[in-house]
Amino acid sequence: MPVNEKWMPKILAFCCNWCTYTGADLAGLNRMKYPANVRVLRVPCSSRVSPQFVLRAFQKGCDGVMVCGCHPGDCHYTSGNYYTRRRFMVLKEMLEFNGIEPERFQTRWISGSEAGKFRDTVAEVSEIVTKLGPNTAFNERRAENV
Amino acid sequence: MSRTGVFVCHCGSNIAGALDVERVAEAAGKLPGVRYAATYKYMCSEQGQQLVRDAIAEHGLDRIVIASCSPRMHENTFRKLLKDTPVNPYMLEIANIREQCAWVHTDREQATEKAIDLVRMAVAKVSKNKPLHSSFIPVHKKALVIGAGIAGIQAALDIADAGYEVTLLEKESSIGGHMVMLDKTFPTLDCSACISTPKMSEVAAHPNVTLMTGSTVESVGGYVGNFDVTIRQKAKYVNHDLCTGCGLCETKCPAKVTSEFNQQLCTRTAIFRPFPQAVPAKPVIDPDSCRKLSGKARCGVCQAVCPLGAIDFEDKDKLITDTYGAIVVATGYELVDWAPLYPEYGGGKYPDVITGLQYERLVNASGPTEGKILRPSDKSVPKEIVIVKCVGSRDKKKGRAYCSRACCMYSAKHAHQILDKIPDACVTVFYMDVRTPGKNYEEFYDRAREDGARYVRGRVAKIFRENGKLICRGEDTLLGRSVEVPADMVILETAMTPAPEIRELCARLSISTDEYGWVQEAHPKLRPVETQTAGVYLAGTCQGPKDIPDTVAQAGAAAAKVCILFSKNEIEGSPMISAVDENKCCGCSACVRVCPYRAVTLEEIDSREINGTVKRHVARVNAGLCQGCGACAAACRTGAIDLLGFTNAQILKEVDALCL
Amino acid sequence: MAQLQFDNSASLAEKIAADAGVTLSDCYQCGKCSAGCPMSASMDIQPRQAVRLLQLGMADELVRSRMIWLCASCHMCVDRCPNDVDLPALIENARYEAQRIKLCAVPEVGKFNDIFMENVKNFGKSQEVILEGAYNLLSGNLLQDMGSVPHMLRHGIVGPEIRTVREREHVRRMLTAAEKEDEGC
Amino acid sequence: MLRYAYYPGCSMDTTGVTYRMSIEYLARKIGLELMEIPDWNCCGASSAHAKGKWQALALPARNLAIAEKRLPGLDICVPCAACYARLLAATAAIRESDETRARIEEITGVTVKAGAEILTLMDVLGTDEGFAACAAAVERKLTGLKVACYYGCLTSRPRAITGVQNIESPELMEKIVSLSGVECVDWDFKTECCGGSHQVDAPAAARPLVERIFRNAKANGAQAIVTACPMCHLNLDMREEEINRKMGTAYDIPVYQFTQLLAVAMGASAKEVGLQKHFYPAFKRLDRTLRKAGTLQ
Repeated sequence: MPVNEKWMPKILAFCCNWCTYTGADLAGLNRMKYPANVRVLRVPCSSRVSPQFVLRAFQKGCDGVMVCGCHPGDCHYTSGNYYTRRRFMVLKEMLEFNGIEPERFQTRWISGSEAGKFRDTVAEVSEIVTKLGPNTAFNERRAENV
Repeated sequence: MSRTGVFVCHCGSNIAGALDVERVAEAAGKLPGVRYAATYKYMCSEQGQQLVRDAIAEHGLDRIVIASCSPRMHENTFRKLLKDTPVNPYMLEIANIREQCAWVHTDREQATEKAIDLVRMAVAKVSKNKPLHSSFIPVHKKALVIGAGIAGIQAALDIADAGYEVTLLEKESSIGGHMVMLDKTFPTLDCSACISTPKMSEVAAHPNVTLMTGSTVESVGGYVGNFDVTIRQKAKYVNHDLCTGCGLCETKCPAKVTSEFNQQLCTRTAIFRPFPQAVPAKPVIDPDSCRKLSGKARCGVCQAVCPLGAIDFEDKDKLITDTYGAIVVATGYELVDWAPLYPEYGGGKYPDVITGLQYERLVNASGPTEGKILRPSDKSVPKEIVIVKCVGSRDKKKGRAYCSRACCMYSAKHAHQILDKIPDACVTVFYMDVRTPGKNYEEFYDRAREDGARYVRGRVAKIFRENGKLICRGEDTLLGRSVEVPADMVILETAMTPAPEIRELCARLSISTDEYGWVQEAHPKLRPVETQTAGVYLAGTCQGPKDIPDTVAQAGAAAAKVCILFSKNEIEGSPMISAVDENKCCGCSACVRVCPYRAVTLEEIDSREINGTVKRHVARVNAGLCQGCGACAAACRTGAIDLLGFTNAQILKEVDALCL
Repeated sequence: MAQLQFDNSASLAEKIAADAGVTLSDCYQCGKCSAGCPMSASMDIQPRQAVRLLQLGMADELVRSRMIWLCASCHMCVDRCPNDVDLPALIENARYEAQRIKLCAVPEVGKFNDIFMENVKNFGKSQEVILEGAYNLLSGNLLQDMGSVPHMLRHGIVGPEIRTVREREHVRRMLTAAEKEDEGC
Repeated sequence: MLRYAYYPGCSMDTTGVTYRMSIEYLARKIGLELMEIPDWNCCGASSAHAKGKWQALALPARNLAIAEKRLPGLDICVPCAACYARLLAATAAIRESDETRARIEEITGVTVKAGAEILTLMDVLGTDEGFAACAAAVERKLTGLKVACYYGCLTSRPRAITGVQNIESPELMEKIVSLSGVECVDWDFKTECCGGSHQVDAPAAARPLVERIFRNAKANGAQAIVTACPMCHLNLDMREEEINRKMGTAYDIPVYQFTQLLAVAMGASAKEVGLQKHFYPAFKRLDRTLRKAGTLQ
């Protein structure tokens, strides 16, 4: 995929079913508009997302990955997002170590009623990733073409 | 090789209007493993579901992908559909191409591209789905109702009348909550005690109800159908089995403390019943104000005079643990502490500036003034009275933007009562809006004006005392002029706020509250009496400000929900729980540590190895306790424990599919 | 009297609100500002009505009113407003708009401010005696507060002495530049 | 160390002369160093911000700039409430946005960072150190004199920039002036406006404000009113007789600056605090209080 002028980043968002996914649905109900380059992958809790999935996404060519869950303290499973917070603090350093710009990976807390925050977060992250350009550091497929 | 069917829904024009559904179906048709792809105007309709049944039969499909609205809407609908087909209900994936695609993107081309991606992810994931079968959880048919105001009482009565056991908790020493403090209730003006005390005695005498006053929830474990709850019952220092409620001790007790029930308008003794019609009608000793228990003096008068020896100073708090199938939260409200918020209304230094509840105690026959409206400062009959509405409500600056809903009506009631009881009284009501959203409410407001209440539209800016009068400064915005109204007494209709310890209780029940502390209902319109935690229900003002009619209606609804739960001996647990592949498990117990529900334990097993059988530890999941969060699956280094329905394989497939 | 028309000066209303950093829709017309305003009794329109005029795009009527000149900017209204509407800022900006079209419905206040600023421009400091004297002359109430002049002279409260700022030229330049800046936006 | 940059304001040498005399006496007594900002200019009071936003910011900004250069690291003590409000507003505007700061520097031609804190004299004497110094310097008590502490509006409002918590009935002046032994009455017009410059340019509209303040003070048993601002003091002291004459009231409430009472309690004579300069006779009431308390000098 050569980089054309209207290049659209491909961003994967792991969203917890109880909070962020609900917030995303609410954004739809309110007909809010946000960039179309984010694909949501539903998980029961943000603590279900293993660092392996994030690395796999970058390896397979994603330009940005988000892990979104409930605000700490509001987790439907009481403590899930505490593990999320700790796991992905460590992962950010590892991504940097691997030469991936850490800004490509974002963790955000969005509750079921924060439809506006979901829209703004998607817009913000897609802008960040668009500025960073395609993820060339760590992906097989793009390496072959370039 | 999987034989997948993909069904793309138009959803009328909701989806078809924003993206090219035909192209999505066509692209889906070319995906590996897809045997059949079609679109239909309304997949969730009867005909849409029939289309799926026919396609399964005709093409021998074993996996289904529906590209439609959010799975949170119709996943269950399509699972029920698959129940009576050869396809297992969990061989199904939903692609959300409405709320998260059609409705939120304006560019038709990009939306179609995204929809195709989402379908490709769903097809990839479904290829790794496995048939799953539900496990069943026993239901303890015993309910716990927290809070014994009118909401808790009504819910407990309804559940008990349905034949189930109920434990009704109340943190105060008598049940009745705020309703029993009131004199009359709107819009019919019938006496509050006359309609609530019968219910109080009925619930106290009901064979199925165990009433526990002075009790709060210490901790909650378990899950729907099997909550194990520890209750702390405060020491009463009076043995209620011996005591007959004769009241002799109350007359002799020397300690005098302000009465919380009477809103600080009069005092009560250390050994006391909050009000004459208290249920249970037996006193308790308040350890802080009792001279003997607080160590101030030797006293012990009550013990000496008690003919039945019911006083027991050695009484201790009790911790009782029990298992409940359902919990109803009915913790009610408190009035906001207005004094620190409103220095411009005197900040509490004027005794004749009182709250609505203090007024209710004044006008109540069992109140400190036996129903005569006398102002607290000099017990004289106030002639000019000002009622100020929205004190603490609808005021972002003071921290609460919401409307407390009931004050418009009860301020009209207050105005009516004053004009009724004090012949030549002059009542001025400062209001912004008068909201009468109920049956006969508007007519009730008309009557208050006909009685002569003067309604002035404008919010009071300042109340101060000068030459014996309380001057209320407001603007009559309809007249466009500022005005000073001198008054003998001012009634502030203050905002409702949640009960003080609501946040701790919600943390224990793992249900959330909004920024003000009102308990978060599962869905404001469709599931108002349920919470996010299955088996925990809501009733009354703990969920938000409301009046008595709505509270009682909600109490009945919550009771109905409990009865629905109890109508089955066991409930179908979700099959999407963790499972352990014991060959891969090395017993490192990482999963045991992260599980919020203590659902994973290490078991010792005999494992056949090359050199004979060896004893080793492996993880084991308790199907009843596991709620399917998946924290263990992410913590497991070897992938031994995995979450069925969201296995590592499924998610990795979904990630790969996105990046083709 | 022609029928009332809304939005007869909507752009001016929006400008005043924008300059003041106020979202007009925040105000739900509860009247707490007028109620607490010490000067409301002598105002032709109430503080709340000032916001109402701006909400309805009738800024012209506000700019011509006496109210914006009688406001003592004591900030009682904004500090009690349930919606934090900065009414003093709206009134201040209404005054700026009035001055741009040479309007002052309470001429004495306009004159007082002009003399005050002239003093500051000339001497760098406000001169009470010149302010008092010039104001009486220009406002026409020649004898205002004359009764207390002997007392003030006897006790040296006012006197012939003029106190100036050494770098008053700098103050003058500064004020002229600021005036240009104020006319601009 | 009780050392502050000092911004007196234009009225300190004229209508605020009694305030200046009592502050100087007080400062000498408790070792309070007030370093006057050299060549300071007028703060613009209520006229500048009526004329234009940038005129209102330019005038105080120049004073801040001089203080930063010539008296670095010192907070600025501003006894007059109007000057305090203008310097505080300029400080807040400069700190809030760099764009504003740049335009102000362009207009005034001086660099200004607005790092210094702006304090009223009450804030200064309210600090632990200031309060202890005042307490130590008190020699005699004005016991029995009932006073109403009047703050006016600008020392507490707007709360967004003054940070005062209770804008309806602050307690700071009561705490400080009680050192002189007076009894502070609880009344309700502590922070109601006195009309400011409108007493001159809109007298008919402004006089009732002053009458309203006297009425509430009298209704709550005040024998004197205490102020902490030259403008408030002038508006109350100068208009009392005229109000009695024109509005048929009989107020007999002298008006003192809180620094005058403190100075007298620290041994100052009537002349040293300029009691004779008051418009409404102020000597008699203090004299009788001291006699009754048996501590007249």
